[in-house]
Amino acid sequence: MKRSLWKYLLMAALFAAPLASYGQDSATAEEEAAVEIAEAAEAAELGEATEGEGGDGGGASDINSGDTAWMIVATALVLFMTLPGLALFYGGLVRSKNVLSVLVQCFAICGIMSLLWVIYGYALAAGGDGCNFMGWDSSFLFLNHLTVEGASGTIPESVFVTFQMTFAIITPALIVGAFAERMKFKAILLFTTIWFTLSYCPIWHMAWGGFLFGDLPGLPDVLDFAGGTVVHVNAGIAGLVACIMVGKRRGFPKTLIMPHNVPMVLIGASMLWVGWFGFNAGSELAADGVAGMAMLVTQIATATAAVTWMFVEWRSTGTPTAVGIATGAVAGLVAITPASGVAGPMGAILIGFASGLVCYFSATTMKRKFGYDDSLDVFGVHGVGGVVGAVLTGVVAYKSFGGSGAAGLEEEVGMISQVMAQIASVVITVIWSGVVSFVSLKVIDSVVGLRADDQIEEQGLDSNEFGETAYN
Amino acid sequence: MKRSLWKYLLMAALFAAPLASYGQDSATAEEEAAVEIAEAAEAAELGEATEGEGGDGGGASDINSGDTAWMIVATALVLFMTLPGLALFYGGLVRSKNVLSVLVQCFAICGIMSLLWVIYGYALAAGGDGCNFMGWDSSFLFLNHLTVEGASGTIPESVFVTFQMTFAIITPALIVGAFAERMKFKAILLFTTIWFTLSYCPIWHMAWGGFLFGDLPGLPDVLDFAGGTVVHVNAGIAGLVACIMVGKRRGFPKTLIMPHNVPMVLIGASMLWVGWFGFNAGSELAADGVAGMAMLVTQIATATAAVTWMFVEWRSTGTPTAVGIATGAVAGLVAITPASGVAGPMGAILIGFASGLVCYFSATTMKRKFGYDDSLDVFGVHGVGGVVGAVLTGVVAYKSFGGSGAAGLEEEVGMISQVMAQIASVVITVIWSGVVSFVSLKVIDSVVGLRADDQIEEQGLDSNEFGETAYN
Amino acid sequence: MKRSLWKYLLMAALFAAPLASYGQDSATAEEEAAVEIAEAAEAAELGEATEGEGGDGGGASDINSGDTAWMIVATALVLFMTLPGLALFYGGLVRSKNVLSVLVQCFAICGIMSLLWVIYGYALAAGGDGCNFMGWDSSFLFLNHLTVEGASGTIPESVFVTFQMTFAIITPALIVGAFAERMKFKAILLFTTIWFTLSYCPIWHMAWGGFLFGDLPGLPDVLDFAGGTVVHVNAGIAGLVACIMVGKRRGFPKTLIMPHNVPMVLIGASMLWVGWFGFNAGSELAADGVAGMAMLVTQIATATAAVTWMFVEWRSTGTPTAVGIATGAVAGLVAITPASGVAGPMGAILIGFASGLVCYFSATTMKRKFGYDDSLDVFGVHGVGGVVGAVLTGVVAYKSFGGSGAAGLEEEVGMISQVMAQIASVVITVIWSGVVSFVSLKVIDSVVGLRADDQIEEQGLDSNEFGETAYN
Amino acid sequence: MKKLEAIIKPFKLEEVKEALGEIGIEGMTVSEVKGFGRQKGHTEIYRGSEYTVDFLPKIKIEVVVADDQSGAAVEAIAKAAKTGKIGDGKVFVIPVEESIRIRTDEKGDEAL
Amino acid sequence: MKKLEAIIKPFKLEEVKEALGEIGIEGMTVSEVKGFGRQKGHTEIYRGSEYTVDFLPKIKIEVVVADDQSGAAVEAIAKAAKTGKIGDGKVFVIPVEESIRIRTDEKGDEAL
Amino acid sequence: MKKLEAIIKPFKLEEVKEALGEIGIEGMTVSEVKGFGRQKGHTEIYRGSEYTVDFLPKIKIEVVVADDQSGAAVEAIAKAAKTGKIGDGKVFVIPVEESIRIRTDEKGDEAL
Ligand SMILES: Nc1ncnc2c1ncn2[C@@H]1O[C@H](COP(=O)(O)OP(=O)(O)O)[C@@H](O)[C@H]1O
Ligand SMILES: Nc1ncnc2c1ncn2[C@@H]1O[C@H](COP(=O)(O)OP(=O)(O)O)[C@@H](O)[C@H]1O
Ligand SMILES: Nc1ncnc2c1ncn2[C@@H]1O[C@H](COP(=O)(O)OP(=O)(O)O)[C@@H](O)[C@H]1O
Repeated sequence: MKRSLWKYLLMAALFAAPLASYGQDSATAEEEAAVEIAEAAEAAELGEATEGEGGDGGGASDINSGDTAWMIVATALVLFMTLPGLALFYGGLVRSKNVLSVLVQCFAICGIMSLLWVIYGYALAAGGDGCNFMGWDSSFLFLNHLTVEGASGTIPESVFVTFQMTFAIITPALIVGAFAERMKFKAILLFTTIWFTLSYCPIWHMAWGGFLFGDLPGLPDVLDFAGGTVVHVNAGIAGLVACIMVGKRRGFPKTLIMPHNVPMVLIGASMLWVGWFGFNAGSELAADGVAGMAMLVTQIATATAAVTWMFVEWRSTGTPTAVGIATGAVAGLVAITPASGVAGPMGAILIGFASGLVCYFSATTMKRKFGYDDSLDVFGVHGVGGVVGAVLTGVVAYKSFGGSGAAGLEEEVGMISQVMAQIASVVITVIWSGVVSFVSLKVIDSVVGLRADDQIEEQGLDSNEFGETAYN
Repeated sequence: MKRSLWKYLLMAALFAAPLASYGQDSATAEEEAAVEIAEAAEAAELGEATEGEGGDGGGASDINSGDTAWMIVATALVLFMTLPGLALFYGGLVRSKNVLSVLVQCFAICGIMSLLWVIYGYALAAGGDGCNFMGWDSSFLFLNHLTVEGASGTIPESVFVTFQMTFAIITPALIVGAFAERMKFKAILLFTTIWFTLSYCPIWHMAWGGFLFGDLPGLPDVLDFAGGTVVHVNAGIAGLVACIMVGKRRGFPKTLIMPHNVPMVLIGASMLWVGWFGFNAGSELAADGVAGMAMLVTQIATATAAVTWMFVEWRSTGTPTAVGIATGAVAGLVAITPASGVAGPMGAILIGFASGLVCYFSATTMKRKFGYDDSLDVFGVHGVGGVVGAVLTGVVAYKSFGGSGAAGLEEEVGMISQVMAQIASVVITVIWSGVVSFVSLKVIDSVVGLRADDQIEEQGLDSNEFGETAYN
Repeated sequence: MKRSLWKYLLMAALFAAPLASYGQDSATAEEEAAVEIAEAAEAAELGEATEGEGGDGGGASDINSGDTAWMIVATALVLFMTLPGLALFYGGLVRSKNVLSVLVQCFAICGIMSLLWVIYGYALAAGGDGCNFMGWDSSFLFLNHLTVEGASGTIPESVFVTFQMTFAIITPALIVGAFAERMKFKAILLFTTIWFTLSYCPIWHMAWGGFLFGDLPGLPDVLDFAGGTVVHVNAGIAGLVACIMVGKRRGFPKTLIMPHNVPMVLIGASMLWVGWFGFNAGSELAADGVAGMAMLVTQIATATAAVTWMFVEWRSTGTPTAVGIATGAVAGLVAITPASGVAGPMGAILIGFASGLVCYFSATTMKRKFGYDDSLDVFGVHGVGGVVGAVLTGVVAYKSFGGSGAAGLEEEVGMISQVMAQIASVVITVIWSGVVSFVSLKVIDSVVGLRADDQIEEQGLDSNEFGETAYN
Repeated sequence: MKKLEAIIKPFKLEEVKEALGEIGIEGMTVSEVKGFGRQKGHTEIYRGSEYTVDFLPKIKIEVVVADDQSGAAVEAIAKAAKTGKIGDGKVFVIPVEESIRIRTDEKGDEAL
Repeated sequence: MKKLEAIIKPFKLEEVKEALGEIGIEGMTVSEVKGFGRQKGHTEIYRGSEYTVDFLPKIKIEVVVADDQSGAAVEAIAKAAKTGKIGDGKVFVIPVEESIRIRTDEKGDEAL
Repeated sequence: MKKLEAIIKPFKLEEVKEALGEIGIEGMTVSEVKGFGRQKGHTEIYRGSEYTVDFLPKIKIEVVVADDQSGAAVEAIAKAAKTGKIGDGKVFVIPVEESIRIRTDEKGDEAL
């Protein structure tokens, strides 16, 4: 009974509504041709709203081959972050009896989010017919409006859609680290589907659609170049809520739960690092000086955070560790994300140093103190690092703090207001994502249950939920 | 006796003929300068024949930096598919005693095919002086005609040559999965060398040289954007013939032969996925809207096939598996390949769904039923997926099936004829590759033997043929 | 006492001097704005000096999106070579008790060199106010001069700086292979810091700054397109000196020290191969015909060297090996590096063949004969391969040897003089790097000691110096 | 002296070690083994076929004790390792004629 | 009771298990070991030098049987594991004083 | 016959093997085990916390010898494996009732 119920829910969520509207659309496909072009243009604007460069959009003649070349590659890089980057980073951190569960979760999320983005996600996020909180555009369903010629700024809209699809993949995938080694696969698929729909798409719309975060009463536009709020704070909070609701792993924290394959963790971290160039420099949507500077500050902040974590750990425990330096690097990558389009080298050092220090504290002392089992430190690194980055973006954007000047108007806006805007965006994201996570997990728990059986957890998810063992 | 014979054969094949003509060429190097430019232009046209965009080719002034940037990266991505992508995908699927054999086979094929492509492969494939079945251009031997300025369309010809070299590497490398864990290394090198020469180059010429597949009596031009016939059907059939002729692994199918390292399989599959953007979107040879759409549909079809495989397996065996979802993704990548330049999002969903379903059936039920030991499912995924993709390309290219319109003339051609053309190209490829594989394996068997000794197979190829064990 | 001393030294080296000048700079930040633009232009010229294409540099209007797209990606590719490429290549070659030590060393070097390059490295290397041996430009400290608009040739200067940063990372990281499994982490950090400052930056300046190597009395300009002297000879000699001074691993050569994970070695080698396209073709700093040809010859030389090594090993020991073919590929990559911008396909085959052969000899017979423990063959492959490549560059640049003609003036310069210039640059690098390495290691030895305790070496560096074991 | 060989479920190792520690036994040698018995392994899926993996991962503890400790030790192990479910494992008692501590050349019960 | 320790070639495990099953023995414990003996290992190549790896991977089967089954079990193992080529391995028979089934506290032959 | 079970430090394996070879013993079976005892393991750091890993990697050598060789073999092992530092390990001597060489069906001392 329980089993069949979730199936219907899932299928309904996935297909029913959008299919309905698809039928409708195709009936009037011809008449919409003209509208589509206009909407492509609109999407282009949306995509660039936070970068402050209006494009007149639309015609194929505006497509720049250099920008397109870069953005195709940036898309590949961001996909590479999830598969295999994040999958390996997480896979190495769990015990060998659960490594496949994490890998399959990443793969399945990649597949499902890609489809959801195509079917209705792009409409919910980028559609201009919604409100300040959620977008809509029925012609975007199934990407029915896309043409080979349609442009988004200086790149084909197909590239913009795919680039953003890779963000829609990695964000839910990040969350699985929080409840690794114990949550039911079914429940994970349901949760990420609902959370994607009700938290990822709306926050995308608020931040990058140019809606709520560009329209906060009495505050300047929020700066979130590559996803501090949309991606990291959003996923980090979902992870925190989920890991508390799912509960601790058996034995945690008494039993030592060590990473089963540390080299795998470091391969994964390295791929995240390299792929993040696509994430941050790609968020410029062009191959220009801002993209170049975004790459440079990404590298600097990451290096600083990794080195900071290493020395802090060395000092406080007596040795640096491999997992530590890799986690430090990820903390730096997370924190520089919202600032990458506006910071300069000095700002990157500041953000890298702050995030290395603060995330070290949050993933060690703080987690120990509160006792939640955020297994792979989704909240400790992405949540906390995301907050550090989002807030400091309001500081390092200023030329006096080495800001690259790319933020545009910022000199007219006082730093206090800018920081207030940043904080407001964080608070909104925390509440929004927290509530969506809490409610959806409650519902899923009552329908299919959140946790794998004790016996299954003991023996490992791999051999039970996935019919395989990793190493034979 | 046997041993020395093969050496002479190999050396003759590799060096004698082309060296002879090289000597000749260099004697007249000066006079040919002018001719070379013309031929570069010709090559450019060849490269684009199936994309339907005439270029007037030639002069360095036509080189577009954006297109060049993209194509250099696309080349790197396709190389990345083989090394380490395919090597890991295959390496993880075999037993630990044979993992090095697979890795060395991939490396060696990469090295040898690169050289053969330089020495005579490009001449056989892209040369315009041959017939409808096989190309020739003696100035292309040793790439003697290449200059820094020479262009192929809007990119340097050197980039086009290297991009195509990476296809000439991965195609023979794909085949080794069919006879993994038992075939002699020598025999593999001989087989892939002969097959490259007599099957890969000719089919390339027919399909992408604009010859036979653009000249089928009474049928429209075959659509094969990125290599459904040239790469996947071609390799898949070679794999089927070879795995039957080499015979089953000892113990197959009675003994359970499990993948020794499933995470390695998933890393490899992920790299194939990411690298495939270079394969498909790169086949446009430019950074434009068609490339962007090719990337998008590649992502959609792959996601659909992976999810389809997962749910089908879940339903039929009770659990999804990691190897399953990864194989599903590869099936989707294979099937969308020929269609990637012409399909739209809906067509990609269709192709992804069909390939996930059909390849699941061919790699499980069908293989079990017929009892051949296609060890890593080269035929089951590349052969069958390639056929599914090649045929459906004739459907999804149509706007009524969501086609992007990039196929150009297709509205004038009826879908039935187009599908017939697609089927004809598949049939020709199947027969051609099948016959070449069969005859060359017969010859190699009589000269050096195809199979490793029983004792060696039992102990593992690694410690016997390669003097190493993988894990120490 | 010893312990605190090194800390002060390190801190002084890292921060004191540059911080001082930073304070100074920022005081006069405003007035320097104009100067910065000029200097960006100058840097641009420096960056291109060896490629023989003057650019008038400077204004943002010169930024080409295609070139920028390619160079951002090339930067990512070169970073990818170190993390995870080199880390895996080296990590797989050591024993399982030391794999984390190698990985952390690579990560830490990546972090620290990134910061040093930002703080003062770029000033020492690319600054125009120094002498023939060492650069200087106080406005470059902390990259204080960088702007979003500043260009270096046709790309943003930020991209040029980051691209070069990745070279400054990989070069010291290469060295760690020579003294793997026994040198103290502290000593490694100190050594690479000093060596970077006193050997890497100066040789960069001599070769690519257009100074000493463009100003050798009576000799033509040295050709070093992508770093034969700067990177490979430089690191190779440092490795040789260090491995001798640190001493052999316990048990070497009596005990068999086998690679603990050969597939990891091959993944790493594959990533080096793919990433090297960024290294070599990226060194053109543009997406054009020279970059394309550089990619092609890189692929050809690597393939040739890998195949050469395989056949030589096969012949001399009876089997090819996986580690062998991978090492052969790296030898080819190393050797083609200085020639990649000037060689043609035939030259690439020559260099690939020579390096495969010579490096096989140096990593086997020669190392055995002299008895030093160059553990992962840094000298045997990078040092020797670098010399082979640097010298042969003076040959293959000539059109009669298939040179692509990109070297420009070479027809006016006799081959003998060009080869003499190449040899001179090698000799200078060998002496310079050798002396810096020797002296700095002597100093470090007396301050913190070079070698881990016997007990620690026996149990493995991982569990002692890094508080973790790799596999749990 | 006796050597006790206990085959137990992997996650019980900690508890067994503690139980032995309580009766004063600190030295032991542990290895990973595969157990075949009444308890059946999990099902693996490969290419759509299901296979039963018939072994289960188990832990073997070897501990040599003085004759008079043997009974207590067996009991401690059995108590700590028990879950009551199939597959809990066995303890075997094997005679030992001599023990030597390599470091000191101590012999017999001294060496344990 | 006796404990039989058989060192066999890895690929013979399946057959030995079947042979024991035929005489009613289902419980056993298996581990991976390295064998040194007359049979020599393979040659490894590293950096152009050849090294002989002197151990060979072997499987150790431990099975405790009632005294009266011991002969039949030894025979079954020896027959199933035989290839006639060097390196086939050994069976050792070791006395066992007591066996306990942890789950039920059964003792002696009952516990097997 | 006796079975000697030696638990030694991993890096001593080579020396022990040589020592046994010198008194004519070539056959033996070796496995990797985890040792618990007085010697304590290293400290691992994870997320800023230190944990003591209480086991140490050890090597177990099993060698069956004729009764009259037993003394010499124990001595050879103990001498070769000794470093004098804590954790050197133990040798246990266990009676063996029968040995069979699978290849030839030889029994007793012949089979060793
Ligand atoms: N006769 C035997 N000899 C050696 N080991 C045995 C024997 N019988 C069982 N074992 C070991 O004990 C484990 C548990 O036995 P099993 O029959 O599954 O359950 P139970 O312990 O509840 O009787 C097996 O997995 C195997 O390792
Ligand atoms: N004296 C011994 N004690 C313990 N194990 C032995 C002994 N002799 C041989 N073995 C084990 O038996 C295996 C086979 O022995 P070997 O001498 O190679 O061939 P065979 O079994 O044909 O005599 C060895 O690899 C080793 O594991
Ligand atoms: N009572 C015992 N039974 C079985 N093995 C033991 C016993 N005591 C010690 N060992 C083994 O011997 C190893 C060394 O013992 P330990 O007490 O650390 O030092 P020492 O050998 O110097 O006394 C341990 O790691 C363990 O493997």
